[in-house]
Amino acid sequence: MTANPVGAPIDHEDQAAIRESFRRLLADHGSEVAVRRASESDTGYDTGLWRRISALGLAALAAPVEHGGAGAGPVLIESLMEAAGAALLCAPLLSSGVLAAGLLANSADEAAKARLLPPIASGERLATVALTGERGLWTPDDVTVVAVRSGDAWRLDGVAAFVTHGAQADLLLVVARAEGDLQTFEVAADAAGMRRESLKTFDRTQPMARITFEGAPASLIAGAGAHALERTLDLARVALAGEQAGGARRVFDVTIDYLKTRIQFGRPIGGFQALKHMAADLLVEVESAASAARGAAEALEDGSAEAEALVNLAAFACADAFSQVAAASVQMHGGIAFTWDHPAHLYLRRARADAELLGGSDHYRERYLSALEAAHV
Amino acid sequence: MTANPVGAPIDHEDQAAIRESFRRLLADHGSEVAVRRASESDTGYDTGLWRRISALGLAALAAPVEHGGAGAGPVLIESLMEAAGAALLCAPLLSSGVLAAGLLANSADEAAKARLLPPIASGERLATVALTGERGLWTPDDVTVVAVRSGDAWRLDGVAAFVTHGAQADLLLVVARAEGDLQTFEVAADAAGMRRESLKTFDRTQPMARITFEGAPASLIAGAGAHALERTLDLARVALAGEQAGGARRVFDVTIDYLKTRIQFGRPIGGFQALKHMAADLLVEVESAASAARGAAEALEDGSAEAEALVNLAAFACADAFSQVAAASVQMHGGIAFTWDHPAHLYLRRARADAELLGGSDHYRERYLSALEAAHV
Amino acid sequence: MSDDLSPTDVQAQLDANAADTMTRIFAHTVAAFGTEAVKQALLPRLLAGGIPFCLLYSEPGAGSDLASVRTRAERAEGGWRITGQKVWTSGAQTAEFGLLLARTDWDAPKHKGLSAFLTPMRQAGVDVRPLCQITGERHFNEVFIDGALVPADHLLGQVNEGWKVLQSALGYERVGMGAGASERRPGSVGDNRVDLIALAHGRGRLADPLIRHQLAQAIAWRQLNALNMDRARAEITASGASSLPSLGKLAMSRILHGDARVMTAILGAASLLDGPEQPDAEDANYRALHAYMTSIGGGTDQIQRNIIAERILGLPREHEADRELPFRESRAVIG
Amino acid sequence: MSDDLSPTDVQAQLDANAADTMTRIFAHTVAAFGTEAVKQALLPRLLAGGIPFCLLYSEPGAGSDLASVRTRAERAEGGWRITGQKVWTSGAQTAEFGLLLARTDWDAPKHKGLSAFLTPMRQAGVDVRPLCQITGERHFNEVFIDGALVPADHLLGQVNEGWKVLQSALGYERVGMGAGASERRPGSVGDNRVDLIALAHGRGRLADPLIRHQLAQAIAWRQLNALNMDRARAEITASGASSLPSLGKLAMSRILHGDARVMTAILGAASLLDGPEQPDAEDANYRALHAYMTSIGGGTDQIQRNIIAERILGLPREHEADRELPFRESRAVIG
Repeated sequence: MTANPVGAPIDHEDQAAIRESFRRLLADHGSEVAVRRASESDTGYDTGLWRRISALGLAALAAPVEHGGAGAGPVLIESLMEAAGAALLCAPLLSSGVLAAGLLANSADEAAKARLLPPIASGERLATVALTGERGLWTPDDVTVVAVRSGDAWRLDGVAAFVTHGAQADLLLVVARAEGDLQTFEVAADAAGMRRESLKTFDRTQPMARITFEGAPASLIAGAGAHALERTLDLARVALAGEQAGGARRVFDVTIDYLKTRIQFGRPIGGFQALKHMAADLLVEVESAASAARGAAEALEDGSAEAEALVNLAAFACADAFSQVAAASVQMHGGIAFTWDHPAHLYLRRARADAELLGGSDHYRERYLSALEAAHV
Repeated sequence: MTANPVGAPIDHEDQAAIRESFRRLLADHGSEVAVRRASESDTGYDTGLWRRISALGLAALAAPVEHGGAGAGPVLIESLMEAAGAALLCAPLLSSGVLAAGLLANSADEAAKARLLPPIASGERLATVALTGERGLWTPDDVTVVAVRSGDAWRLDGVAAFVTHGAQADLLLVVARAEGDLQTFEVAADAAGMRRESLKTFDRTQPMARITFEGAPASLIAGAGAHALERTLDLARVALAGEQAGGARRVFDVTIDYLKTRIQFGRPIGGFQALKHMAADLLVEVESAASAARGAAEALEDGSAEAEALVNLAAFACADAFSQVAAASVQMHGGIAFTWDHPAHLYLRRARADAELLGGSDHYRERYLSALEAAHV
Repeated sequence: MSDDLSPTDVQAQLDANAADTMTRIFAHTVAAFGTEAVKQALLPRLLAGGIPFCLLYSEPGAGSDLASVRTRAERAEGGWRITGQKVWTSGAQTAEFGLLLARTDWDAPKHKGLSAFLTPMRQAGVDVRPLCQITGERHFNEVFIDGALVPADHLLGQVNEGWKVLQSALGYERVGMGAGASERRPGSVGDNRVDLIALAHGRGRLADPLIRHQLAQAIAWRQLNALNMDRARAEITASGASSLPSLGKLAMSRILHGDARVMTAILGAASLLDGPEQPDAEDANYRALHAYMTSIGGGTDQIQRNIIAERILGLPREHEADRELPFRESRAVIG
Repeated sequence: MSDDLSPTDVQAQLDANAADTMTRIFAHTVAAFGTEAVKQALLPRLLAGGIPFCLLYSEPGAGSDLASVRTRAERAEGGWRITGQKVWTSGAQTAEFGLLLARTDWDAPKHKGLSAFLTPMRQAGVDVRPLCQITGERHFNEVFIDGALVPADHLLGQVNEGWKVLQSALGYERVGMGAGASERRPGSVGDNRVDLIALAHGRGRLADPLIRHQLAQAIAWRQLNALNMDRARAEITASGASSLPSLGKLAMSRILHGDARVMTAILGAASLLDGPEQPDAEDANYRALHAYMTSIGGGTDQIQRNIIAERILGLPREHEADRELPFRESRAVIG
């Protein structure tokens, strides 16, 4: 199997060019000031930056080029998400670009792809996937929305929680139990019988909603069942791992710079062994996170037998690394990082949020061990 | 309830005098050289030192004075065991003095006490308790020896494992399932149908045996069932916690001394922040272990409602502290502690052994939480 | 009368009045270092907790290295004129006095040119600006001081011996933090101790073995610190001294970060949320941030470890390149 | 011919011969620093792994602070006479040569008065005494050297530039340890990787959630290090350099101590036992002790963290009071 549903891979030089454009875009338009402004805005994300990302052709990251997508495979997605994590990107790249575009790309519904992907790719429509229930486990077990068919039409009932950009989305792809199986349904933003409640989130750069369905009309996306969902989630896991690896590295770099310039006791505090040793240990985490995220992306792209173990490994290793590095960063900065105006807490908030998004570390450690056991037998 | 079955408590000044005599005895006769010699001897313990301890009146530590015991309650036992742990005492104080003497003292069998305790107290007979099965859990569930009655006589079948000083003991108190309940049986060292296998132990200061019973004749000790056993085990847990707290403090002190005298890079290595900070963190562990062991002993002596939680807390907190301090001690010493002739590994071995004796830390963490839950309801 | 008060007397009165940590710091400092006039005027009100105070130690350039403060005090008519900037000052808006550390001799080594002042806060020349913290609260302030006057008899201790006054005051502050000061968002109900078991039970996670393991360890850390503090009190009663209180702040830092970690593990994805409609999540998130108050404030964990290693264990002091230099030649001044 | 060999050529031949870490250290060192005569004489045999070697760096007074060695080398007829004591020398009994660090200038600062020598081991004046380790093994030795002769052309590098030779050799040693050298008791079967899952399964502990948690984390640490080393190789292929190998030894230390911890947790009380009749317990106990080989040997974890912080992250060097002093005035000599 290969997890890349987007057709022929992009060659290395083109990938490098895309990465470079994206990095430059974030450097020019994704500053900390912009992140803070966007996170406090009504939309909860940076609409201007999202337009620019769309103009760059990256809004439908995981969708095939023929439908206007970027045609990016796991490796390119992971590397772009490293840049996004470093900049604390405040835009629906994961929601619309990876989850929604990826789920459509992984479906068998050519008509839906042709109809829905181009406006996602152009940035005209923001899409997201509503999947997990109130327990927030992002597992098939935790899907609590039920789809009922009457004739050719479907109606949805139940609750989807923790829906990223759920209140902002123009298009919702809702995973529901339909006649015993998981299926994906398209629901319009203005559908009757749907109530979207914007949730206050601890990490203000990632808006979320709770969505209640009470007989909401929905259209089935053909061939977007459990298998397509799992493939899409694997892609999202690798994307999120990349975001975490990138965030960890950036907040680490910021910390090391501070250690070199902050003078106490007559010398840079980075000369104190306690901080030097913390820094050395954190570097192991930062590099391990990068290796894990990239290793998982490569395995997924190659369809390697190790992919399952590596994706789960990346999921918890990158979450733990980002959490640990962001937490240590505050401590190593001291008082200055306890102020709202210092960026350290923005990384800490993102790290805490990313560590729960798509499921927590303990969940993925268990999946990793299970994958190893399976390989073992 | 009070866990002290030894009669009137010893007053404070007498306790202090006993502690002082015991410390002096260990200082004079329990040197590292003596420990190494004893641990490599045929008996596996320091017979000369044990005679001196007996002469001091401390061999039957937990037994009443009227039967020749020391009449020590949990507080005195804990404090003596701190000294024993510090010196890596290589003698059956826990096996004979706490477990065996304590189980007899906690029984209702006045005849057995009068007959068995005096020779234990004089050091003439070394006694121990055979309790746990092959899983080594020291729980009622794990008792695998079965007692069968025929007329007035009992016979034992099954295996008791991890019996401390089991091959050296002159008298075995064997806990067995008798008609559904736990009971304690006296078995003579030369009983037919008993096979004692001396086990090679990682910590060479604590000999152990595996004992197989095949129809071995045994006498019932009256009123030494589950309740007496649990009271005795609580006393042993506090004793072991004291040993761990004492061992942790001694190996810590040895390490701090080394940090002050070892010169590298032109100064004592204790001036390097990495080692200073490790030392500060370890001091928290050392002091917490002492507080835990003493707090548990006091609660047990007072019959406080908190005793159960505190005994379980001490069991894992002291085990973890000793393990952590002993392990860090090797690292902080560097190469010199990697040699057989340096004492650090003796503490590391004792710490690893003590951490499993009577049950591991995870087991006691679970018991601690259960005790808190019970108090909570 | 006031000059007869020993530290033990002060302690007894503070205990009787159930004084908070801030009042304790001030009362002990004024009793030990105040002039007779100041003690007469303030001590009775102080012991009763009746004077709002603030601490003016830290500066943007003097955090862990408090001895490098650059706020200056110069002799002037009627006392001293103070100019400089302080940070991390709680209660500055309402304070009547601030315990201020300023440099009075720039040619002396850094620790030897500092003096401590009881600074009247309600005067022109003292400008208090709230500082927003990572929790979103504005508990602390920056204080900009431009020629504020301190009366001559409001000097604490001797001129150029302010470091001694500060050490004494910091000792009381750290002991307060080690006993576990306010951990919770102000206004929330209940005491300061998290009931972790109840949270796990309420969230249906109490049967999860990994949660149980973390719960037991987190509660154990708290109880072990409490047992250490019990021993400290017993030692002080028996012999007048104990090194154990010095461990409390470092231990409390682990406890508070640990509590937040367990709460987050219990909540799982629910910790993504925040705000008053999600009180458990808000509490867990608040604690995850607020724990840095203890691990950074009042001397970071790193500084605490230095103190423990040097003062309790007698390990060698950290090398400090500018310790003996005239302060005006140190990197704190010349960069 | 030999002088044409680049480090890459050396590497290629070593790879082709599947050389062990010790052979790699020596071959690279001789290739880079040996005299022409020594290279001609030894390099072909060396590259084929045919020369038993040992390392003579550490001394009782020079562990972490290797630059404070006090073994002396003095010019003598035919070369140099060496006198001093070395420790932690593995393979000293069988070694044909030892890579020895000795002081050649006592008036220069500590790092600048050292020279490196290829010392013939099979001569009078070299006395090898086995040293018993905490595992009970006698893998290492003390080496007492009393006037042993090193031929003039067996100097490695320039006189008084031995520190550079040592740094190069240590680099190869640490990379070897980072890739995970021998972890197991010699003679035990199987490869060096513990099969933790099989142990847990065999012991009936694989369903225990706490064991599963620790297992996953321990295996993850190992796999993450392997992924880092894969990236290192890719970076070296692409650009000729990578900082990642420097992280391997520190990571491996955590891995090895972690493996021992999980194995102990799996075994529970069974880890109280030892000896060949209890192979699982013996293995776990051996590893718990042997892990210090990696966390102490070849530079402690603390030294590794310094190196990473200074060389990779560019943080300031540790203050070293005697770095610039003439060595004979340092505390290593005067105490």
